[in-house]
Amino acid sequence: MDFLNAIVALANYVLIPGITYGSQLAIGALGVTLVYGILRFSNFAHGDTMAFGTMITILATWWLQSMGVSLGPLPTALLALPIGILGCIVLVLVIDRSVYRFYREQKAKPVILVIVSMGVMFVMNGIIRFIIGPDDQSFSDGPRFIISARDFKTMTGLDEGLGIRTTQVITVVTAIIVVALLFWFLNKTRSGKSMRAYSDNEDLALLSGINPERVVMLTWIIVAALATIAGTLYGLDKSFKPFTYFQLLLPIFASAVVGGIGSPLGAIAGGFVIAFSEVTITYAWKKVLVYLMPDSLEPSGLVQLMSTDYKFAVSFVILLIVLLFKPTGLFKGQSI
Amino acid sequence: MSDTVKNSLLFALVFTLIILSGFFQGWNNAMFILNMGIISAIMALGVNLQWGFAGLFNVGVMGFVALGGLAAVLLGMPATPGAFAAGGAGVVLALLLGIGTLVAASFTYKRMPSGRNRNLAMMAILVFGFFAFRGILDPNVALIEAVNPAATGYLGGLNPGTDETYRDNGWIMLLAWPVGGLFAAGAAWLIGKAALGLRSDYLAIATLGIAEIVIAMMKNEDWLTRGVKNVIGVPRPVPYELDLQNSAAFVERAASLGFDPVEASTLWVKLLYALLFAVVLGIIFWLSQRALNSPWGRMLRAIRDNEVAAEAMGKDITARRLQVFIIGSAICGIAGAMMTTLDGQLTPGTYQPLRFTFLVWVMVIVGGSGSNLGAILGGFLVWFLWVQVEPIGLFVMNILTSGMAEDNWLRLHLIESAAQMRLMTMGVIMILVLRFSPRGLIPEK
Amino acid sequence: DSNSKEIKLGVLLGFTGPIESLAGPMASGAELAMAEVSASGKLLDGSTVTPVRADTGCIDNGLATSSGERLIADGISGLIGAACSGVTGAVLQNVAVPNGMVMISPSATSPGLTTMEDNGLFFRTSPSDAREGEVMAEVLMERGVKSIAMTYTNNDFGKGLSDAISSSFKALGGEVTIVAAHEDGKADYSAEVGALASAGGDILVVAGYLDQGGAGIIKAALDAGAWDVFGLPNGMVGPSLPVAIGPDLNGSYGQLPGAQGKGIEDFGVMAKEAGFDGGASYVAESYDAAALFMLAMQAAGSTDPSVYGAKVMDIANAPGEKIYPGELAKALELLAAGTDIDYVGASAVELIGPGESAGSYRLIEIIDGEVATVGYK
Amino acid sequence: MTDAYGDRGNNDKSVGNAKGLGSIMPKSSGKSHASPGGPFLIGDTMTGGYGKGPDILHGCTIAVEKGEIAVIVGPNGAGKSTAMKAVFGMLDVRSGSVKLDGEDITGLSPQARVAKGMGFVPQTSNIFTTMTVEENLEMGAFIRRDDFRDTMAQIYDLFPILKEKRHQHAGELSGGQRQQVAVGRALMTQPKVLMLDEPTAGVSPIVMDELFDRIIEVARTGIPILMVEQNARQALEIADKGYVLVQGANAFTGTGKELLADPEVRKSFLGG
Amino acid sequence: MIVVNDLHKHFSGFHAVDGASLTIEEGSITGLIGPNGAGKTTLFNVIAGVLPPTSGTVTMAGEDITGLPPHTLFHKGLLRTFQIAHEFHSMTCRENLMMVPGGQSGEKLWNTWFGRKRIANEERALRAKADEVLEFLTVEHLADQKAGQISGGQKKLLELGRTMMVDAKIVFLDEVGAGVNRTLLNTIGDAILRLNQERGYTFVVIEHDMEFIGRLCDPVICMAEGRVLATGTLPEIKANEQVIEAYLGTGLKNKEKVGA
Ligand SMILES: Nc1ncnc2c1ncn2[C@@H]1O[C@H](COP(=O)(O)OP(=O)(O)OP(=O)(O)O)[C@@H](O)[C@H]1O
Ligand SMILES: Nc1ncnc2c1ncn2[C@@H]1O[C@H](COP(=O)(O)OP(=O)(O)OP(=O)(O)O)[C@@H](O)[C@H]1O
Ligand SMILES: CC(C)C[C@H](N)C(=O)O
Ligand SMILES: [Mg+2]
Ligand SMILES: [Mg+2]
Repeated sequence: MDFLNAIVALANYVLIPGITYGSQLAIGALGVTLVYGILRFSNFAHGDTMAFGTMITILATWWLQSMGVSLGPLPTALLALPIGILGCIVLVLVIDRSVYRFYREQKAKPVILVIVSMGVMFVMNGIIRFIIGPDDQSFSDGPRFIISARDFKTMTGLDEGLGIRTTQVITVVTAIIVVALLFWFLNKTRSGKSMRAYSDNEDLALLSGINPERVVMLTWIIVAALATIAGTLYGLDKSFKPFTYFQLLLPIFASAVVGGIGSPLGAIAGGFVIAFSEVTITYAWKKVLVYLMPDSLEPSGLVQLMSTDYKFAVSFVILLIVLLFKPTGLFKGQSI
Repeated sequence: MSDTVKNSLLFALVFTLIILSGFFQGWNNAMFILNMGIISAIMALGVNLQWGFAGLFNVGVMGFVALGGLAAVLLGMPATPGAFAAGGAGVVLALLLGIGTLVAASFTYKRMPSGRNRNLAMMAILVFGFFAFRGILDPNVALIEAVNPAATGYLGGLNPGTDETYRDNGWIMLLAWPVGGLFAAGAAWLIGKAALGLRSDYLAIATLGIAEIVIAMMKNEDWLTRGVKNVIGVPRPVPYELDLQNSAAFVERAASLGFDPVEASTLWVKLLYALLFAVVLGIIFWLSQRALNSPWGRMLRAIRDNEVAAEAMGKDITARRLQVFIIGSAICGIAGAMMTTLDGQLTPGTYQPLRFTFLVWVMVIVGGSGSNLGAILGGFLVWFLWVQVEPIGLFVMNILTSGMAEDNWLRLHLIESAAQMRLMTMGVIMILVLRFSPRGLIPEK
Repeated sequence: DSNSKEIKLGVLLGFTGPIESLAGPMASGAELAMAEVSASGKLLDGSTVTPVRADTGCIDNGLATSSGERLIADGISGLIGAACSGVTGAVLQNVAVPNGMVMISPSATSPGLTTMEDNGLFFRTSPSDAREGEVMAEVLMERGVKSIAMTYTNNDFGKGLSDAISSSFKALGGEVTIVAAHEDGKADYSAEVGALASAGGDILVVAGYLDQGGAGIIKAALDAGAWDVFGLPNGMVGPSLPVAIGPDLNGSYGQLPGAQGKGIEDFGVMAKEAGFDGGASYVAESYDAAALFMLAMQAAGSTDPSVYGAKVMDIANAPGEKIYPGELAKALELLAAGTDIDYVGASAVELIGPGESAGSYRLIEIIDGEVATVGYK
Repeated sequence: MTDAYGDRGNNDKSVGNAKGLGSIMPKSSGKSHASPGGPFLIGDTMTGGYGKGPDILHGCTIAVEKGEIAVIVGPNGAGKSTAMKAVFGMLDVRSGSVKLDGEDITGLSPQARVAKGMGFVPQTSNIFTTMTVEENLEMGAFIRRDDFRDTMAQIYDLFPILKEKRHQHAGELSGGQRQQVAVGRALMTQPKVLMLDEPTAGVSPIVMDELFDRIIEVARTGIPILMVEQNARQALEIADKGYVLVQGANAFTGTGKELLADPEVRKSFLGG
Repeated sequence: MIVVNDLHKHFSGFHAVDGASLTIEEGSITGLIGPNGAGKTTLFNVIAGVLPPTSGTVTMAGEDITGLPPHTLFHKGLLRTFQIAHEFHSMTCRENLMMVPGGQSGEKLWNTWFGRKRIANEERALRAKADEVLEFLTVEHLADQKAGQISGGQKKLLELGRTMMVDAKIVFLDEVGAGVNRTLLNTIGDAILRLNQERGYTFVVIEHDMEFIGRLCDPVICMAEGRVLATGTLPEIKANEQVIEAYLGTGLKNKEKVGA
């Protein structure tokens, strides 16, 4: 019994949150990695792209809700997602046309594009705040839990609860589907291969008859879709606040890099590394140990390696250690 | 138009902007923009040295700036009476123990044959050392933080004065600036040793991470920095406005020049700062300009262009990079110490990557990476915009909406969000500048 | 002074950054008072008062200082702000004191500001968090809470508040199992909740911001089933929290600066008419800050900070006729006539010590998804 | 990645790919129009240069007929590669014209020229280094909608080493192997006309012979071949037509034999 | 001069160099030939310290230099060129050459501030030297051109030019001839001979042009599949059956012309 309690406590406070957060980071990192791999710059506007797509989804959700449409037990937002994706695609394509294309033609250095993407980030940020305001928006409906911690306790009679949210399951399932689709697309389809070819050597891609503008467009479409999905999932699970999406950028970049930037598989792995290092290193093991140790040895302190103040710092240290031993990231980067 | 003419015009333009802001918004404001502009320019020079000339992607500027700020506190503030006695020795012991643990671990790593035993021994040393370190550190830290927590609760600094008199030792801040550079250089040395061998993407993420770690420490190690409770009243190397206002001689002189004593005192103080800062900027600019137009600079550019070939041509790229990384970071540290001096306080919570890392990068790129003059221009211009886009935005909104009714909701919404449009305006300006000079305003030749 | 001139008051708040959602309504509160006074035409022979807004970014000293300088150059006669304690210190030191400008902050509550050297120029219409710590400890004790876990937003406000709460609570014999910081605006709070839950405690006190990390922590704690009841000090109380969290928040309780009675009720109505929420955090305090400026000017008969600064304490405190929101015109008349007033305003202003609010607190509990007032202290 | 060839030194990689972003995209992608007569492919009195820089080509003409091999030789920096790029539309031709099969294609973009059946192997960076050998060949057949497995098999016959390494990243190949991939990629297109910029640079004698053999075979099927060569004597031996370019202008023109026989040409350009 | 002993270099299972042993005599011009992918460039890279060997040793003048970093080897007098040109693309051709010599006093940071005189003198000498080399390579007009904007063959010349900027003991040339005009290549060949005879440089030359090899090299080493297949004078090598089969081939099958 005690053993079970320990396992459940660990799952409830470490495993499940880690997996969910990891998936959220992973889908975000996929978008960053794709832009990096194919368009060749680190896109600082990605967080705000996510926020923009989510905003459209939220507006559509509200509209659907006002029409009385719902998805049964699932959040209505899933129904609104395609609209959000579409809106995001339109915006991103407009921005590419009006901003990025110029630098592409100029063959500007990537770092210029990085800075330009910061400019785009500011602008998108302004648009979002203007339309939906800086406040928190909650747009999830339907039952929040598949099983709540309280129900779990009564069901199993354990002392520890285990809560599983609907959104957590949706997030993980979506992440798996999205990654599988992306893989298939990049490695098996003509368009996917043309994207990789373009990313490798755009002059030569041109000489092979690949239309670079089409590749760029395709990339943005996929990136916008990924961003909207990531943003919406995150918003459903936590809540939507534009500023938070900007803050997500840092862990997302860290995920992309630790996995080997440019590698989709790496983005996934990176997301989980970052998420778990945040959650586990600063975890206070007291709760688990209380169940496992005989009474006489029960810890009096928290048995915490580091205070949570350092969670972000610690995840960066982990990242550094990974890189020192595996200098190309977990998966060899640059090989979309 | 020759380059010199063009560059002079650009600088003239920026200074005209600053002077205009003086006419419209007051000279204090203009002087403040100038002072922060000089500090920004110094930071931009540091980053430009690393990126523009050696291709090192340092996105941890914030951390080095913050370390400079720490130096300002550790030199400028007086020691907290009783704090060292309370737990100082313990903290020192703990730190020594921590260092000892690391040394022992690396010694084991070098001396023992590799294998399971070595790993076990290392683990044992590290785990034991860590817990001993925490065991000694934590209670002593608690003791220090218990000393008058509302006002101090930290060790304080090296200022020889007491709580009442330390402000008289403002000269010590001039020492704090180079010390800030040293702090940053020390951190850069550590990072460089570990991360400069990595591919540069990873240097980027490493620096990003270290900056976060530095800030986390400054926020949470209250015994050293007072953490988020902030250190206020950092002394300054220039006189206080109030003292000037109370000095008869000064008031008289101001009056003879037709100035109101309050305004005269605030302007005079800022002017003194501006002179001090300008001297620092001048020295750093001169040194980097000389260095970069020499075989040393040529070697750096070669390394940036093609590492493999540069190494085959006998250049020790690791050593060179470490050198540049340290120097560039030190410059950021100096600027950080200067900024804390100007602010008069250390507030770790205000260190945000957006403001202290990415904005500096924008300065370098907009100015033209690889060009020192460009970095300086970028520093002034981007800082000016950062401060001025809000009034500009408000102004634009007012004009845009002037046709609408007083209580038109769109008008209200627009004016309401004017402050939030600050970042948007900034973004638009950045995109426009880079659109018309994609390699920066003063591109590398 | 010539007749009917234009008086400018600076409104220096964190319109962007971590409290951007609070700043808008706060400014509206302050501007409401100015509009009231201008409309009355009774201030200093019919002068009008115009607000000049400027942004601090809440956490950007450089920006805040520069905005402050700009306001000074704009010719303001008083400075309402700043909102966040950190930048308030910076503006006070670098702008207000050197320029001799009076500053009244509606919301900077850090205890550190109490002792900062201000040359008598700094006031605040909110109490220091040191006081709130005592109040909260008492509330907890009364409710029979023996042990608490606590998390705070990692800035001087959160740190000061949590220090105050934990030392007061310990002094009353309670146990504090853990005090852990959280950063605002982060994407995920599982790690914090994991550590807090391990430490345990009867309730979780969240000394944060309601639409920042504080809400995130509560959500994560509820999701994990770690706590059902939360302690909500100032910064966490507002209508948006129960909306964001849902029915699970029912039963949580706390307090925030605020007095009962006519003042806040009248203000609520006025704010509603003007189109914003008078009950939101620090909106009442902002109204009062602006009102204090104008009344002090009237009392001193001057807009010179060095002159009217000394009057602020007088008009704010007894003796005198009590003045409520919406009665600024009356107050101006009384002052013109030389009668003493005791400004109560929307937040029951009572300035003590070095010029900060004495601090009466409104005890609240979340009942049926509403912030319900359950008492005062 | 221990890629000795890889450009490890470029630190711009940290924020993006070293090679920079963007393709050669001429501003106007104009139309082609009929212009009957003349050789199958001709770059006629072309003048032009890179970007806003000075002219590199000065009224240079190169042409090739169906089933023929035309070889361009000349000193380094003479503008041979530039002329090829001009014919392919990768740089602005300021005056002069390019005609293909009775059509004036001067205004077309490079992609449009690929669609018209032109194939090109550039002198440098002519393979996709991060893709496998097989994917490189597939990309060569990008515009083909039919089944190209036959062609691929032929190419593997021609360059057996490629078959062996077909799942390896092309960036890990030796210099000569890369050259074979590059030519293979172009052949995959089954172009109407094939342009090769120094296809034999760095390949071993045995492979060079194979390559020339294959080039002759291709030409025999009626596909004209325009190539730049520094292995000029071998190349001119199999050439129907030879051009010697000097400083962007035609210096000598003739059949391969004629040029080989010309003592002046031999001495100055073919190494005696 | 250089002794390579049982050297192996494996890339994730693939044996690019597979037990090569060879000796390069001081003062010789040794030719290194072999089919594409034989491991010649990899061997160079291992000797020059760019790649760490999987196993085996390299000694230079009796000193073990296995695994030393390239910059150390450079100062010991070992120079190399790259098969795929590694120019410093944003620097002018002249600067590309001027940066080569080691131990320039201007490379010390301190001197750049306080030793201007000395630097100026050194620079003048370097500049003259660089111009001389450019002239020799017939590309003096490119001196102020960015190296990223010169033709493929010109980049190869620049590669070679860099080795001429210093007094080397041993120079490894990796296909300097590929893409270089044959007339110019003859001139280069003359220069190599002269450097060898007058200054005593040792050369190791990878080249697929037998004419060039024949004119310069003795001995010639033929590699295949990561091992040394044969060593000898060029005629000896040319007669070797294995070499013919693996490398030289028997000439064009379709000798006759195509056209009408
Ligand atoms: N980084 C690498 N990873 C995997 N295989 C490699 C790598 N580098 C080289 N190889 C392989 O090692 C073999 C030897 O390559 P190397 O470049 O040494 O050949 P080479 O003799 O110089 O040929 P060439 O004459 O064509 O230049 C080749 O088959 C190549 O595919
Ligand atoms: N990207 C470029 N930008 C500017 N000038 C260039 C560029 N590429 C080449 N040039 C210049 O154009 C001239 C012709 O170059 P091109 O590459 O056509 O020569 P080439 O005849 O092919 O020589 P090689 O035999 O060496 O390949 C050279 O003088 C070179 O300096
Ligand atoms: C607006 C408020 C929540 C600010 C907070 N009281 C502080 O001092 O930072
Ligand atoms: Mg060429
Ligand atoms: Mg080779």
